[in-house]
Amino acid sequence: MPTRLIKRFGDWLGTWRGTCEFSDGRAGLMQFRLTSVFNGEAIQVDTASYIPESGAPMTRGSGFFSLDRQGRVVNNIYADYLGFAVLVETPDDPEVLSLEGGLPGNMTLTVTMSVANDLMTLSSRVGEGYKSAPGRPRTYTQMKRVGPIQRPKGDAP
Amino acid sequence: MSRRVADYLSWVGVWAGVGDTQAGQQTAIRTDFVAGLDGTSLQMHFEAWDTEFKTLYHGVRAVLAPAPSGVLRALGYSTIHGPLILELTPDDEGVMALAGDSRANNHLSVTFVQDAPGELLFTAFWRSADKSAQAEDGPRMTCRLKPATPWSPPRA
Amino acid sequence: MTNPLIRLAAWIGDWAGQGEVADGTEILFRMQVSSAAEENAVCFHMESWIGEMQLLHGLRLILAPRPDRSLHCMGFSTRFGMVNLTPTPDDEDVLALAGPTTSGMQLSFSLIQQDADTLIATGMARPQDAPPGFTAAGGTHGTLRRVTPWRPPGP
Amino acid sequence: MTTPLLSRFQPMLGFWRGPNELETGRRGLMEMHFQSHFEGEVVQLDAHTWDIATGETFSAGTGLFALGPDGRIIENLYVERFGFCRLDETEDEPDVLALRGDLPDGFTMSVSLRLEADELLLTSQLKSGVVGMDLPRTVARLRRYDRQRGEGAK
Repeated sequence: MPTRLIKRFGDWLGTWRGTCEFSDGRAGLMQFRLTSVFNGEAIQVDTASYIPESGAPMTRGSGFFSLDRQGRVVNNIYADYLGFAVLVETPDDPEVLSLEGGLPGNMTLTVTMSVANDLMTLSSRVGEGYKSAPGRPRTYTQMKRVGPIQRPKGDAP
Repeated sequence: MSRRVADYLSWVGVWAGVGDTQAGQQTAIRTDFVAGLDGTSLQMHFEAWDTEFKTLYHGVRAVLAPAPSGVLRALGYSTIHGPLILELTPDDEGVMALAGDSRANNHLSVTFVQDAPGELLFTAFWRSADKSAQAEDGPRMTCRLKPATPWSPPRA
Repeated sequence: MTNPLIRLAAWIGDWAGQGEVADGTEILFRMQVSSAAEENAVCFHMESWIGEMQLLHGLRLILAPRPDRSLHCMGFSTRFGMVNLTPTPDDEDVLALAGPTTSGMQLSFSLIQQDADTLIATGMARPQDAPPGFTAAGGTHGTLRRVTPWRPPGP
Repeated sequence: MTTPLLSRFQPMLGFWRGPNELETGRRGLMEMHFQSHFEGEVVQLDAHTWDIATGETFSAGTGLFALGPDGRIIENLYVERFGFCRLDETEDEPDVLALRGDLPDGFTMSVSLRLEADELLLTSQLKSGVVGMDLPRTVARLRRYDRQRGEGAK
């Protein structure tokens, strides 16, 4: 019997990869890998972005999705350039997952994610902690689901 | 002395043993250390079972990694405590001592001590927020773990 | 997931349980089924434990379609070396594999789905040059359940 | 604890990435991940190549390395576009791991792995035994990125 978390995000499990644009304008190749842990009690998210030509890493991180007693997503995360944080779900459209949490140094991280037609869209922003001063530009990425390699019939390997 | 993830990469592999809890229950424990994020993090998958693999008493998946400041913390999910961020407390070489509070304010302590080549002494306990730091009656688990070296027939 | 493997997608996850060897020794099984090779294959990682958590046998298998879409399986066994197994046709909820090992044995390994959260595992090895009717001395058999963490009983 | 197999693979364990060009001429970003299992009795290699612009996977495979009865390395290999084959270690320079094996359709695959300082050089080629029918060599020069902060990070 799938857990509430898997009923909501089971379709997100797997590997996603695509181009991304960082808030400072740099472009990279972003990969997310979502794996169910303990039969769907949590989902582990391993993330990395690379310089496409060389494969040098730009960012690397991990996180866990789980549900709190109210059924909200709690996403504790690690990013090598941000450190550790706990993000909690904030209200948004049903098909969008919005998360927000405090970062070291009185900063706030907001993230929105959605999946439609095998395309995962994610945008994130680091902003000031309390005074809702306008935050920095967003990091934006669109990733396609990595599936089995499709070869048209008779195509040479 | 501050620790680095590299100090623990020699633990990569599966460790297992039979230990017990404060209530005297025997537990079969399996822990899998895996290098992750290009080798800059250490993933730990921990399972504590009854000795017939019927009931998974407690499962923890965690990732030990360096914050930008260099401090090592473990990001994790526990089937009992939910999401966790534990801090690595400074300790001797061959010791991984993690401690922190869950979102329900339980205080957790998890320690692996390599006190002999090929052996890890694992100890974990937690206490609720209302208990004093000296409280000794809380849930506790101890086990001596060995690398899961496959059995091979005795050489002729 | 490629078509030939779609039926195994429901098996992805962690499994654990008990069983025994032909001589009656009790065994604990732990198995992780995961996607591999960028979702083009399925990996079975199987551990059999005895006594005070001594690893008796480790088996790691990669199952995938060949370019002609037929399924094949290669892997490694800590007791029998490299293995190359071919699925034998069977029902939808059965995975039956058999083939030679580099140590001169013929290995067969099968998983039968009893219900959504239960698999019956069977493994057997016999010398490749064994005469017809040879009954293998070894062999393990057991029941695996999907790993589901303990929950405190409801009010 | 180490094993005879691990003493040969220890320096390669971990994640490697870099540009490569397949025998089809298609260029991409290759990632290789070497990981030991069962306390060093087998080493798994996951290798895949992505399209640099889109991230789409266009080559993927998994190999299992173990020692054969004679102490030489055997690789059980699955590659999505070729299927399955077994490669056996062949003689080469001390710091090179060279393997060769037959593919189902009459081709012979040869692979070599060489560690040079912080780089891993992979070359592989499919030969058909018929003059002029050999496929171009695949060459990839991969690097390890296990230092705390990624070179590409801000």
